[in-house]
Amino acid sequence: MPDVMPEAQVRATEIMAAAGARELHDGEVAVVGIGLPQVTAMLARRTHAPTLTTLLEIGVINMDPKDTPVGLADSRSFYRATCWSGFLDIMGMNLHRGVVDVGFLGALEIDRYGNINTTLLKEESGKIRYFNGSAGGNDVASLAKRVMMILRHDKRKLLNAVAHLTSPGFVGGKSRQELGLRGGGPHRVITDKAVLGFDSDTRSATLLSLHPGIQLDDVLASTGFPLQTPKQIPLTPLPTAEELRLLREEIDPNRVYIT
Amino acid sequence: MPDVMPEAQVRATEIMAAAGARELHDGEVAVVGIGLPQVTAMLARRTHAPTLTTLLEIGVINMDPKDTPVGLADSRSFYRATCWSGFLDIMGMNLHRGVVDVGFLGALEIDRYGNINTTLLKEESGKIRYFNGSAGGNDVASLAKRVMMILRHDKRKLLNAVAHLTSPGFVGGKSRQELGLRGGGPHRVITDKAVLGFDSDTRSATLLSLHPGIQLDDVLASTGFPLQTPKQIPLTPLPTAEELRLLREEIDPNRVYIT
Amino acid sequence: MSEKVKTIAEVVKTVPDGSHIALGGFAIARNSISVAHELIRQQKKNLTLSQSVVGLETDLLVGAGQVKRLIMGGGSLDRFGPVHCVNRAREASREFAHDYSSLSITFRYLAGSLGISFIPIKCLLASEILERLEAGSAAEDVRRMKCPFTGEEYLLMRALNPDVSFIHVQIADRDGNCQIDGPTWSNEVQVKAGNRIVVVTEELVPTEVIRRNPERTIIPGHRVEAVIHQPFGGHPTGVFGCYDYDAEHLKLYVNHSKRAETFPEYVKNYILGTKDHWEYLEKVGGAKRMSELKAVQIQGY
Amino acid sequence: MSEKVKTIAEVVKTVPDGSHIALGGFAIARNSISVAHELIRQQKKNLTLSQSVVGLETDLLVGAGQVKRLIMGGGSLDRFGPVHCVNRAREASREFAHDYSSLSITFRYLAGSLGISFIPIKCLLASEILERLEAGSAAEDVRRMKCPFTGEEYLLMRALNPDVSFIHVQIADRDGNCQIDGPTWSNEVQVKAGNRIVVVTEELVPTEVIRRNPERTIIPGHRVEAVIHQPFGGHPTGVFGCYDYDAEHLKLYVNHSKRAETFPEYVKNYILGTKDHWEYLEKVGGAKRMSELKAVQIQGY
Repeated sequence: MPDVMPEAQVRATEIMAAAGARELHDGEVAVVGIGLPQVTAMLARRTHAPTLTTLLEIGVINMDPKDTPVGLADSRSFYRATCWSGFLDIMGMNLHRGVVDVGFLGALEIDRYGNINTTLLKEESGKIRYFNGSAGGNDVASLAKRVMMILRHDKRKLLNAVAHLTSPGFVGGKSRQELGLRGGGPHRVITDKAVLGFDSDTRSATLLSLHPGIQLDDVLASTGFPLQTPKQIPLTPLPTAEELRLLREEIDPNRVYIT
Repeated sequence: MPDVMPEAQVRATEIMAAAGARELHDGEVAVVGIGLPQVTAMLARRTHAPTLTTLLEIGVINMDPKDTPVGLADSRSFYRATCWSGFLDIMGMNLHRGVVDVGFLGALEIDRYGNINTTLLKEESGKIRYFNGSAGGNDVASLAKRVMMILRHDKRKLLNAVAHLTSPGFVGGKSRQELGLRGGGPHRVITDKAVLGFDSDTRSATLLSLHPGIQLDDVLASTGFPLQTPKQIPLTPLPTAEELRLLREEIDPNRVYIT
Repeated sequence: MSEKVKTIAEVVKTVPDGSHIALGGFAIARNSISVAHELIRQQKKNLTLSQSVVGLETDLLVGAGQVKRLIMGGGSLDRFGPVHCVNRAREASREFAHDYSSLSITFRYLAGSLGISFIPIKCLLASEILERLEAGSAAEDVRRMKCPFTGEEYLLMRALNPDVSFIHVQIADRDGNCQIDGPTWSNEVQVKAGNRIVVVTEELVPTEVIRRNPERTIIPGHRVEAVIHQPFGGHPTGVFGCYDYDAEHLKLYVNHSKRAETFPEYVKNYILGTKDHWEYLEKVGGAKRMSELKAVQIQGY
Repeated sequence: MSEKVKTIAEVVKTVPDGSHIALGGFAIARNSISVAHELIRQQKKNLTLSQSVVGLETDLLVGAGQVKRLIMGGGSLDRFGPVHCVNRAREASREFAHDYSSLSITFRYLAGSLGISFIPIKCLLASEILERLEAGSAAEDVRRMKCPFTGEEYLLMRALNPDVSFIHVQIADRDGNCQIDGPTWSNEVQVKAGNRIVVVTEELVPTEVIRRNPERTIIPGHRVEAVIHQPFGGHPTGVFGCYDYDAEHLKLYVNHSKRAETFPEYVKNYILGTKDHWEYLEKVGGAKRMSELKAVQIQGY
C-alpha cells in the first residue's frame, strides 16, 4: 500500500476526516458529536493526538466504542468511557468553565461569518420547516475556543444570510468581544470540496485549501456568499495510507459515516 | 421495668432527647448534627417516626451507625447510608430547595428571638474569643421550616443580646417575611431545665414546660432575658421505659452524648 | 410512610390537565415511554413540557395533541430521524415552543433544583434564539444583566420548576432511592427541580442494594412521591445495562410520525389499543423481542 | 501528554507565594495533610485559603503563619476541639477571615466551577455575618439584589476561583481521573472551580479500574495538572475506606495547638523536622501505627 493513495480511491469524507484531525492537537479538549466529528477525533487520537480528550454533551468522556453508535443517545457511545456525568459537568463545568478548546458543529446553513442555522429552513413557497434546533450547538458556538463546522458544500447551505441565527459566529462581522461572547468563534469550515478559514480582519470566510480534484470554479459556484480566495490555493493533503487504514478498518469499518 | 422511670434515675440529656424526638414527625426531613440532635433523631426513628429522613450537611442521608461518631467528619457517621452526596445536594438541593422540615442547631448564645451566636464571645476583659463560626448553622436557620435549638440552660447563654448574630431567628422581633428569610424560624429551645417555644405575636421566647424536678425560679434565674411564662406550667414528660432502653442500650450505649 | 409503589395509571390519574411535566429521556435513551403512553391513554390536556433534549416520549405527547407549550433545548431521534411531531407543531405555531439550548435549559433546572429563582448564563447572547424569546411569551423568563462584580454581560433566566418530574431508572427501592447506570444528561437537576417526583424503575430492589453503593443514589427517597416498577418501560428507547433501543420499532414509529395523517394510526394501534404497558410490550413482540433486545452485561446494550 | 505523576515537593515548588489555595478536607476527614506539610516545609507565604468547613490542614497553615486571608464557612476538629490556630488568627485581626457559611462558600465555588461570575443565595441575609462582610474588605464580593422575575431579595456573591485546588482521594489513575469513596462535601465544585487542579491519591490505579465505574469519576483527568501518589497522605485525619483518623495524634496536635507558645514545637517536630511525608509517617508510628489505623473493609474505618 503506497504511502499516499491515488486520489481516485479516496472518498471526500475520508479527506474531511483527515483534514479535521489535523486541526486537533495533542492534549486538547474537544466537544464532539456522533458522526464525522467523532470519526475525526478518533483518527486524531490514534495518530498525532493520543491524549486528545473527547467530551459528549450527554455526559461521556473519552468514549472508546467497539460498535458504531447511531447517535449521542446510543449506549454504544457510552462504552469504556473514563467518566459518565451529564450536561452540567460537560457543558457547564467544562464548556462554560472555559476549558474546551474545540467544538465541532454541523449545520443546515452557515453564512460568511460562521453563523450557524440548525433550527429551520424557509422553502420557496415561504413555508417554514423546523429541524432539531440548537441542542448543544449554541452553547458550543458561544463558548468553545475554536469552532469547526462540517457540512456539505452547497450554495443553499453556505449562503449570504441564514434563515435563523441559531449559533453565533462573528455576527455582522463583529468581534466576539463586541458580541459579548467568550469563545473564540468560527475557526474552520470543512466541506466535501474544500477547507475554509476566517479572515482575521474582515472575519469573513476565506478559502484555505481545495480538496484534490476539486476546481475553484466548482467551489465558488457552490458557495452562496463571496468567498475570499488567495492567489496560490494549496491542495488539502490526502489522508495517509495509515489514516485510511484506521478509518476503514478500525474506526468505521461498516462505513456508517465514511460514505 | 415500670412504664415511666422514677425521675431520679433519668438524666437531663435523656429528657432532652425524648422531648426533642417528640417534636419530630414521621415522614419529615431533618438536618441533624452529631451529638444530641442525632441521638434525638435516632430515638424518633426507632419509635414514632420510622420514616424520618436524616440529612448530614457533609453529604450523608439516613446514616445508620453501629459505632458512635465523634462528629460529622467521622467515617462512623457514613455507615450504611442510603445516599452519599455533598453540601450542594444536602444544603442546596434539599435545604435551599425548601424541603427540610426541621433543623437542629447548637449555640454559644441565643436571645429571646431565637437569634443564634456560634462565632465569638466577649470576655469581661473585653477580649474577643472566636469559635467555630456558622458552618451550616446560618444556612439551616435561614431556610429550615422549623429550627430547634439545644443548649445548656445558663443565663450567660440565654441572654438579651448575643455577642454576634451568626444565625437569624426573629431578628428584632420581626417576622421572617419582613426579614426576607424563607424558613419558618425558631420553633423550640430544648435545655437541660425546660422546653421553650416562641410567642406567635411577640415572637419572643416563652416557657412551654419544666423538666420534672426543676423549679420555675431556677429557670428564670438561669435565663438572661425576660421569659414569658404561662399560669399553668406543664411538666416535660419523662422518657418512657422503652425510650430509655433505646437510648441506653442501642443508640448511645457508651454514653458519649447521654452524659 | 404511606406505600410509594404504585401503578402508572394510579399516578397519572393524579396529574391535572395543564400541568408542567418534565420527562427524563434524551433522544432515544431512557425515555419515560410507559408514562407518555399512559398520559395519552388518560387524554391529559394542555400540558407544558420542558426538556433539555427532547426525544420519542415528547414527540408522542406532542403528536397526540396533548401539549400546549414545549420548552426545549433541542431534540431528535438520532439517526432514526427528527422529532417530526414536535417540528410540525413548531411549524403550526411560532408560540408553541420556547427554543433554548441544552445548557440553558439545564441551568434553568439547576436554579430550580437549588431553590434560587434565577441564574446567569453566557449562552444565547447574540443569537436569534434569544431575540425570539424576548419577542414572545418567553420574554418574562429572560433578562439581560451586567455582572455587578465583573461588568460582563449575562443573560439571566428564570428557574424552571416542573409540577411533576418523571425519571426512568435502572434500579430503585420501595422508598424511591434510585440509581442510574450510564450518563445522566440533565436528570439530576430536572428531577430535583420538580415539585413532585415520580420514578419508573426497571428493577425494584431492597434498600440493602442501595446501601451498597450510596454514592450512586442520584435521587434520595424522601424526595420521591411514587415508585413505578415497569420492566422495559423505556421501550423502544434504550436503557443502558438493561436493553438496547429497538431499531425496527423506531423505524416503524418514524414511518408513522413523518406524516400527520399516519401518526394517529400509531397512537391507535400501540397506545390507545393497549390497556397498559404490558399489553403494549406484547404488541411489539413480547418476551421474544424483549429477550433479543436485552443487554449483554459487559457492554451494557 | 507530559507525565502528570509528580512528587509533593515538585508540585508545591510551582505554587507562588500569595496564591489562593483551596484544600479539600472537612474537619478531620480527607485532609490534604501531605500538601499542607510541604507548603510549610517550603515556607510559602501570604497565602489566601478558601474552604467551606476548615479542619486540621488549614489550622496547620494558619498556625505556621503562612496565611494572609482565610475565606471560610466554619470549621472545627469535631470532638477533638476547635481550630485553635484559626481562631487565634481571627482574634488577632478582624480582617484575617472572611466568615461565610458552608452553603454560601459552596455556592461561590459552584459559580466558579460553572464559569459564571456571580450567583444568588437566600442565606446570610439579616445576619451579622453579612453586615461584617459588607463592612470590610469582602464588600466587593457581595451585593444585595431583588430577583428580576420574583422580586424576592437575594444576596449575590462573586464566584470563587482558587489559583490551585488540592484534593485528597482514595484512587486516581496516571491521567488524573479520580474517584472518591464516601460523601464529598464541596469537593467537586471546590476542585472544578480551581484554575489549577492537583490530586493526591492513596492508590494509583490503571485507567482500566476507572473505566469499570466511570460514574464515580468526580474529576476527569483532563482537568488535572498533577497526580501525587501518597499513601496515608491524610494522616492524622481519616480517609474513608482506607484508614481511620488517629485519635491519639489528634489529641497530641490539639495539646500543641491550643496555645500559641506550644504550637511551633509541633511544627518543628513533625513537619520541619521531617524531610517528607514518609519520614513524617515514621515519626508518628510508622507501619505499625498505620496498620492499626487501616480500615476494616466492610465498615470503611
